[in-house]
Amino acid sequence: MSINIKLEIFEGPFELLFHLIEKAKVDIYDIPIAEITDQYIEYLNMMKSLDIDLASEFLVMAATLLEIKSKMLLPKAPKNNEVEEDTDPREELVKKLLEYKAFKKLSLVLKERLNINEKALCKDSSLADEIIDSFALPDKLSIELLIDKFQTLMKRRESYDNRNFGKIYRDNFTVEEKISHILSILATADILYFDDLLINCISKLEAIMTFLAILELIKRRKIYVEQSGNFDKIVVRRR
Amino acid sequence: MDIKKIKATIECLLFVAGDPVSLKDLSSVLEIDQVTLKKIINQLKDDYEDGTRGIKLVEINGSYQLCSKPEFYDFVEKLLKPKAKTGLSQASLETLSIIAYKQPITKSAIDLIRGVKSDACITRLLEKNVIKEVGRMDGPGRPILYGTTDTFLRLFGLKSINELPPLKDFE
Amino acid sequence: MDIKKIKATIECLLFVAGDPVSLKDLSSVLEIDQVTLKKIINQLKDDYEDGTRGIKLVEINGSYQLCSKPEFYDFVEKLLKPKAKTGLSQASLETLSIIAYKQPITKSAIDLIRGVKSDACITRLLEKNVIKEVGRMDGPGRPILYGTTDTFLRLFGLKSINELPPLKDFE
Repeated sequence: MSINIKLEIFEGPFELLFHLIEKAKVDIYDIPIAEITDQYIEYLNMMKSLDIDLASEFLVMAATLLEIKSKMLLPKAPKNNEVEEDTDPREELVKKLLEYKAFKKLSLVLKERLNINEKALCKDSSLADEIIDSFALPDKLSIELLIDKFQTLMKRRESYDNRNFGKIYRDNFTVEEKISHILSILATADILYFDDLLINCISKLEAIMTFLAILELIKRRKIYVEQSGNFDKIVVRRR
Repeated sequence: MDIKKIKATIECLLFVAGDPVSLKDLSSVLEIDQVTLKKIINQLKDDYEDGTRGIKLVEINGSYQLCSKPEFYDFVEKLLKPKAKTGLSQASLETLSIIAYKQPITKSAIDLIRGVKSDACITRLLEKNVIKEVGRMDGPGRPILYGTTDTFLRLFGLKSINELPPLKDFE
Repeated sequence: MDIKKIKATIECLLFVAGDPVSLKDLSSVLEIDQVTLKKIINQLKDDYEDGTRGIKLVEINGSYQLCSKPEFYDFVEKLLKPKAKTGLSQASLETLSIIAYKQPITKSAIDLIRGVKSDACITRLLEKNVIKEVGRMDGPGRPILYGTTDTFLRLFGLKSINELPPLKDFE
């Protein structure tokens, strides 16, 4: 008997089986297993003769089909216990085929949905970016602002320093020291005023170290600085 | 705030955001409780169904987003030539539908249902961001478990995974 | 095409475009002469003045664009301000995470995953120096490949890219 199928490449053994079952116009619950197995193997041989590589799954299915075929040829074993139900050897295969078929149908429904919905386009959200930009005080800008403010404060300090001429100060402040100082204040207080921090410094060097510490903390993203209005106090907060 | 103004504000917010905005965020910005707000959003959704509107309001996993109506896609394509097509093969769609229904699921469980190896399909679906790794199964080898993403919901026009038609209907 | 459908199409086109679209382009896409189209657009402009609308149609130098109504700005600010800490919108963060996980990756691959054009986000991320060009892909057009920078690692407190949490931890 010759089978009459076009040379089709099947994705997997289930697809091939469906094709054969449809071709034979038989009920999936009552597959003529001998006939379908022969056609299945014939197809594999044809592919082999054409030097087409077949995935190992095709061979596994061939073995399964042959096993079912042989089971169906065997005379039914006499019932000797109740556990051994009279099961159809095709049952497991049919169950799998039906499950696969359900998903196959479903995927067609999904495909339709995809064809429609992938044409619904969202908007480019650059607008949100622009707005966010407008109120995010970028670190670069705030640093310029800080430097400006620092310079004004230093000028004020200079006059203050002159009045205290003659005093001896501790002169060995480090940035790291100032960093832990600022962080220790912010560990208990929610906010800290930039002005107060600098005005309370005893020497110019200490003020510079404090300022550098603030810049470093901004860079490390430990703090952020903000100013609500043009002439408002600059507030330092923990991030 | 009257209902007209609330609707206008929601439209404005969703327009500006571009991305999906959660009911929670809308509720706290508008200072309207989620239940009331949800009713208004549903009304607004209907408003967009009017024939003079070219956009619509979609819900994805409790978030809302404006998007263009698909029926005008041909014009959009003519004007902007966007790259909208997902280009999933039948095999990939099959794999995707198995994952959608059986998630979380391992590769070998998918292979078993399809009767064929699904490695290439899974890679492709991951690339398209329609599925993701959702964890690992206990047991030998701790195989990866796959599930669907919000992108999946959006592309297939689903509010949530529960909106998928029951598998029974296809048996 | 009736006037309702024309209005809907214009809304759809302007929504997806984002940027201003010229009367000339609209006219050729819709196949309607500029004089008639201009009349319809002016009608549409009036439609947006309705109190339930949060967006409006503005004309700039013979081009048209949708934009949000300024009276709702306070709400917009309330919605977006919390996101200002990173200085990146949700969209940019999304783009960034795709690049972080899938690098090296091309713009069109990112677009495909996000389902929306990512040009603006990529420009922004490049400006912020969190991503960079890492090379070009072989093949037609030799598209640019993007990857993350050291600034990215520092910003997100990572020693190396291998320290990124596994994808499943998200969502």
